[in-house]
Amino acid sequence: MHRTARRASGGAALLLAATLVLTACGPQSQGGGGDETTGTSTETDDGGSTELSIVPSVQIDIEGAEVEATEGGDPADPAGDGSAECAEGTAIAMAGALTGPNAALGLNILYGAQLAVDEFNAANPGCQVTIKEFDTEGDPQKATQVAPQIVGDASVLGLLGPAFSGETAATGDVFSQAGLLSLSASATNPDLTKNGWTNFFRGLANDAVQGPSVAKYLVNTKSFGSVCVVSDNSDYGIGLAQQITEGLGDAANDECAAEVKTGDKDFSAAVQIISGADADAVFYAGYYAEAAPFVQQLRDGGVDIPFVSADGTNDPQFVSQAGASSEGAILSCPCGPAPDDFAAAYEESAGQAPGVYSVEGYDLATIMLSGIASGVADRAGLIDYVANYSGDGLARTYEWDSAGELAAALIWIYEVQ
Amino acid sequence: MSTSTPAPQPSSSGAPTSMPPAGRVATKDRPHGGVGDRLRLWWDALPRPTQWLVGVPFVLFMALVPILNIPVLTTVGTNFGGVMAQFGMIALIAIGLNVVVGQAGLLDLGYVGFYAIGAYTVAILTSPDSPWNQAGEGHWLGREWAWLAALPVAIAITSLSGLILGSPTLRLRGDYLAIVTLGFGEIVRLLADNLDELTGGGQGLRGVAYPRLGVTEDLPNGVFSAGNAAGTLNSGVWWYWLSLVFIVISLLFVGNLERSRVGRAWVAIREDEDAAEIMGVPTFRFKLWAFVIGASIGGVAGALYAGQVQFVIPTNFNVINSVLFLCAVVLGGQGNKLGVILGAFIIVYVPNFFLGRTELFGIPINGNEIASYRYLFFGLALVVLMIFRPQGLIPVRQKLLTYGRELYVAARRSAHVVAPRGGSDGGARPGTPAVATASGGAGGAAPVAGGPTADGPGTARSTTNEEETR
Amino acid sequence: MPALAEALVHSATAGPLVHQSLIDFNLAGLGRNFWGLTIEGLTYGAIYALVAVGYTLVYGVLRLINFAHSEVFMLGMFGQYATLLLLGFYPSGNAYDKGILLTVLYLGIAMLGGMIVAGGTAVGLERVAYRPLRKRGAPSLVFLITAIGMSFVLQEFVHFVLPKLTGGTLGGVNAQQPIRLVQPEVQFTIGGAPVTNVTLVIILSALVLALATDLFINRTKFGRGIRAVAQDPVTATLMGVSRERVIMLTFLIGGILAGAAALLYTLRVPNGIIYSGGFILGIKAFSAAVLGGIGNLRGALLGGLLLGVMENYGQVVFGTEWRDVVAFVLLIVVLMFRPTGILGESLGRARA
Amino acid sequence: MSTHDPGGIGAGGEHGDEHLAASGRADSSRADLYMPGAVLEEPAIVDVAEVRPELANPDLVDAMVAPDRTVRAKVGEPLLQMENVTVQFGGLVALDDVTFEIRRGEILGLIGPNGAGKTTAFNAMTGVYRPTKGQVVFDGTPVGKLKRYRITQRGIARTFQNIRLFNEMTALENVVVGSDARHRTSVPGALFRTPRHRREERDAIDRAMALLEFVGVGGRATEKARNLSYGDQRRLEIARALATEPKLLCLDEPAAGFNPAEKEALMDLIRHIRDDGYTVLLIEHDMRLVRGVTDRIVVLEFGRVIADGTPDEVTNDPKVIAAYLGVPDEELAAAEGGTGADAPAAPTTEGGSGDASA
Repeated sequence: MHRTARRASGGAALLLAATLVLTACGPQSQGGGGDETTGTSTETDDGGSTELSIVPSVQIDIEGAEVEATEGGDPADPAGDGSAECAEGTAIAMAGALTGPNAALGLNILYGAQLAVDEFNAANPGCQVTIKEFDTEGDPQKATQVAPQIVGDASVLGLLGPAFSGETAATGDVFSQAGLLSLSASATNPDLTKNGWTNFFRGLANDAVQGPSVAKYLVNTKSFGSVCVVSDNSDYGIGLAQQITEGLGDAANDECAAEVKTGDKDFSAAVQIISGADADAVFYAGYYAEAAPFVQQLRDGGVDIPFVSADGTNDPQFVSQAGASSEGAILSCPCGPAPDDFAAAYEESAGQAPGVYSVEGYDLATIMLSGIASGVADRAGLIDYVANYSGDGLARTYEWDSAGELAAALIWIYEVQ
Repeated sequence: MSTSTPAPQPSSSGAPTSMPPAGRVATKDRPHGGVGDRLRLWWDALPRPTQWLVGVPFVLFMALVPILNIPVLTTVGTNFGGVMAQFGMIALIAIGLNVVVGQAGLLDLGYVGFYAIGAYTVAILTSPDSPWNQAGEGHWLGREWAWLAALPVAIAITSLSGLILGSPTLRLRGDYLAIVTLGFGEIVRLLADNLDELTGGGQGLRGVAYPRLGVTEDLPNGVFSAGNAAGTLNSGVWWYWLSLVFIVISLLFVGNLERSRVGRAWVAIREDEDAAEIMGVPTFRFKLWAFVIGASIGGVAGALYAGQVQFVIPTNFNVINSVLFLCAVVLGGQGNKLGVILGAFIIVYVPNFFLGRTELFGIPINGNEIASYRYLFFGLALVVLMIFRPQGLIPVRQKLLTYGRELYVAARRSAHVVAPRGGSDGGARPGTPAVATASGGAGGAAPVAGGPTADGPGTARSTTNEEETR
Repeated sequence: MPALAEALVHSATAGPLVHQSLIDFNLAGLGRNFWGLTIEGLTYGAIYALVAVGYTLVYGVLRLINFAHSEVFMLGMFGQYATLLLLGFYPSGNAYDKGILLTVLYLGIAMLGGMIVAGGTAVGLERVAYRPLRKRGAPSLVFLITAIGMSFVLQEFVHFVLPKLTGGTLGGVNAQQPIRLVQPEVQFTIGGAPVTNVTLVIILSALVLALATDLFINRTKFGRGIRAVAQDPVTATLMGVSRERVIMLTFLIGGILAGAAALLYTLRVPNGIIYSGGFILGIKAFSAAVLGGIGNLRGALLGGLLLGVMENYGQVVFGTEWRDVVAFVLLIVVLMFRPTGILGESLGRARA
Repeated sequence: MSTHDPGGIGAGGEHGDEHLAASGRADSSRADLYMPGAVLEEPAIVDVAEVRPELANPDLVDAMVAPDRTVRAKVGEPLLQMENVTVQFGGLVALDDVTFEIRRGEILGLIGPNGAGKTTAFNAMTGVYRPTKGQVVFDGTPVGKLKRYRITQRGIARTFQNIRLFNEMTALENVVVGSDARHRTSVPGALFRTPRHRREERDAIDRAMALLEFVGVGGRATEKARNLSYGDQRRLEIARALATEPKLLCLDEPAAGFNPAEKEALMDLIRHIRDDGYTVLLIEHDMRLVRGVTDRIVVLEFGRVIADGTPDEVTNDPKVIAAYLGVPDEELAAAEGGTGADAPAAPTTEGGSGDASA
């Protein structure tokens, strides 16, 4: 944000009062430097600003027990060795909501994938892969219209997507019968892998994995005896909340369980309920857009118990929107921490900071690209390649079981500090 | 105070009674806008066999549009068959909503509720995720015919919901009805969202049944399955054809209603509800019928949706969609069945047209970018259209009589005779009391002073006729 | 409308497979938090009420549901946000602490900024979209569709065009990063329920604005003009009231109040500044206006407060996800028994 | 924009009748839904003689128009009785203990100065208002709490002081809506085009054409109502009312805005209607017209009946003369018929009547 003296006084002049120019200079002089996106500066008149950011703390397994973080993990580089050769016009497709109200998630994935493709193309003059965008608006009906186009485009070797569980369910048969790899970066509904589709893989733990791990961690390690589980009404939120509630067992406090709606900005009733209940922690199953105002309103409402949430909230936007209220929040994620240089490259390429599923988009595109680099030239080959793939990505180790779920899914716990 | 009926135009009631209201004169001065009407007059004047000769090939052509692969028309980024399938469903919705809004004049902002109820009825009955699933092996509805069996249930339930919504709310008028129906639409969506054990909540219901027809080795689930995605004859086309069947059936039914006591009652209610009731129209009953009929057509569309997409989720049934449906009706020309179908086509087709297009007539464009601005353009288009053509693209006056076609044809014939003769004498406007009353050939029956027969009124009509023939 | 309410409850509780837990009647929760919920509800109600006034005034004068009024409110939020940016405030999730006096001053300026933007939008809307229609004597559905069209245009403007114009500072897909001037702090308690400074500011400002509007409509020459036009445009015109000016004034007042409401809303919900952020609130405010009796100024205020409080109770009794359902069912039930709202419609009558 | 529209259903701006105020307002916004721009400049004249040659015979037209229904009251016996009818709006007494009767086969004139309660009486008969006290007995049974459309079906039809045609319908369709009051086809019948539906449709058109010829607008059958001349609109209203086959036809100032020649023609038409077997109630300000056409006159003033008798008796009644003192007929008619004088008067009475909206 550009805060120059000229603009400030210009704005004040716009608002007529000459005296105000003086007062307007006040805050301007105090507006010390602050990183706008990744951290947040706590500005107060008595000076002092603290930087908050999401910091990885521990890695846990399905029982919630802490696991020593295996250092090392050499994330795959999309650039490969630079000697890839492939047919001209080779393409991968990306399908998801690119416009409309749900566009943010789709774009995160697309930009991540785009970054991987750009790096690949730059390093491999002998193989220029294009990424074809298909917009589903997150609408299952639209997805059914888009799917035949993807299938019908012979240059497409593999599909990154669909993004949401709903559209995946609606179009799964299309891709399955066409034998087109469908590698989803964000569809978490556990049932999706039960359809017998051999072409479907997902690049993240489904809700059934993350939920119990975090629940056990909260009960066993953090010793929370009573947790309020609040979920939004998205596919993701509901699924996760169910898993968490089950995993928590007796520790899940029915009295203060609440459901909010995606897009809500006001959670006063949920705050009231939680402040009335005698709970040790709040678990929020949903996305950062709601989590940020929610945690803020919790703190404003005088609720100081720990705030726990999952990968949907594990986003720099959460911290920048919620500010100091986000301090101490515990965020789980099946994803590993995104290296700083990834974040920088991403911002360079996409013009915005990486968000939810950006890393998955990057990793999964990288896997497809490495397949192409290894000489795969048809759809069936790419499915085989992915099915047998095993390797580290930025976020985690990728290796799939026969159903298309990640074989090993460890969960990272982060904390806002 | 009883007399304080608001008129749309301030001027309309201030004028002395001896003159037609000013606002109306203004509209009368506009000779254009009759394209649709002229079309209808032309059509009505055709003999029956010719109507069949023109009508059947036209419907056939419409049916074949998605497989003819016409160069510019065919969408690029999305499957044209799929787009046409969606068009078919929205067209059904527009026909249903047109009954409520266009014909009976009841402003319904919650029509999407009926669409949702239709879709959810089928989904709840046939989705394996639903606790009340009746489809599939060993279940009551079986597998092959589950969708078809659920369809009448969906129609019945939506009709019932129309009755439930209508009976308490139709006593309200105008804008109150609008907000109550809007509330209803939202309540339906929120119920679908909140009653998660029945409706799957935000996770939706998957695996909804669809007609399993045309099963072959390549298509183990039949032509209607989403898996039938390859080639021109994909599932979208089949669903479009199925929608067309329902469109034709509803057009026949709605047309029958329109040209009957029911249609006349609706239009009378729309024009002046109090006067209608005093003329012996049971207004409440017919308003309720309009709601129920509109709702059931919405239910059919919902059932088609559920079958095609095989997945229902509450977010697809939000207020915006209600508003879009209403726009389809208004855009095409409310009250006119063919107009609203055109409106539906525009609503569905235009955004898809740009999607994925990189060039148009040789000019390079970024179709995706344009498509992402679609609501902006759409809003602008609506505003401009409302200012310059508020009656919609093809406004047509409804035909409200089953018989009597010969009268209209005769009138048209006489117009042709009269027009050239009266052309020069364009002074008098129709509608001034000074103009002699037309009395037909009946002579003595009408004790009216003045009024030469047949050709006399040429003076009154000449202006318009002249303009029309230009 | 007991039928539908019953149907609602039935469909929720009667089905053999649906557990009662779908809607649990948590009356104990209501009792426990009664005062807290009431105060929260009043806070929201006050904001609804201010926005509802815009709907009701326009409806009273033009018989038009100004569907785009929610976007006027939304732009008001951006207006006050931009004003704060211009004043040199910096978006972060944290609250500034400027001392009471300065904070009030800055809030006042921001509110002014919001009012200017929202008021300007409302008047512009009238000029660009509605006036041509009035000139042509269009029927009310045409107005409604135009309003819907303008609503799309304004939303998409903020969604796509504004970020391009401001270099990404304003608008776009994500909500604006909040600028917070006031950290909610408990000032005192009523019946065990805390009352924060934010709550106080919202309720007091709303009261003052509502009173001022009421006085303006009832006591001033302009107000008389508005009432005269609302009652009988023809006679009013004959009596020398400029109808066009009155209409513009009506939109202006509605816009100004929406701008004020926008600031109050962002005090309560700092993260709410987003292109789609006016829609739901607009529908609620419109419901509030109808609830109280659309066209009736005091009805809008009463309707707003009532809706705010009732939906807050409702979401505790039935569960938070039922909040909007409660609001709409309340609306329908009230209209069943009082078809023109609680206070009846009529801006024109002297009691406006 | 609540334009003041002179003479609504409650007509005349005589009394603040609140419950209609609300409904009337919302109602017109409904009517607005129709797009005015959708103008159909439909070709003009139907040559009736060509299309329906049988209608060239006036006697046949009369026969087709004549009502075909049983009336209990014999000719000369009371068809409608107002029995001590009182109508109050808040504190305002619009009708005070009004008693009179309409006999089958006559033309009754109901007159009185502006604000006397003529239209209120009219509305009480047609079910628009419920009497506060007393009752209206029609053809032997009290009208009671019947719905408005039921009253029409029972046999009272009316026209409106300010014309209220269905503007977007053709003249023919307007009349058929009237005849629909006697039809029984509903949605199922129309949906599947049952024989009854077809029969009713055919009959309706035949009768409607005859009616249009009867009132003299047959050639304009396919014209939209809004495009008819003012005089034709008035006639069309009468035809529409006659189409309901009423036992009693109530005309509310049918001559308002007419010139003398047109009034003359209208008088002929009213007589013709009576001669064809209808009973007519006529509200009119123009004393000359009333005197010329009616068999009997009831005079109202301040909600009370002040005279009741033959035209000659009534016009010589000192009370009646006092009521109309110094006001020549012509002026009175002009003041009442034109809207100019009416419009500002209404809001005043309205304000006085309080604002109880329910």
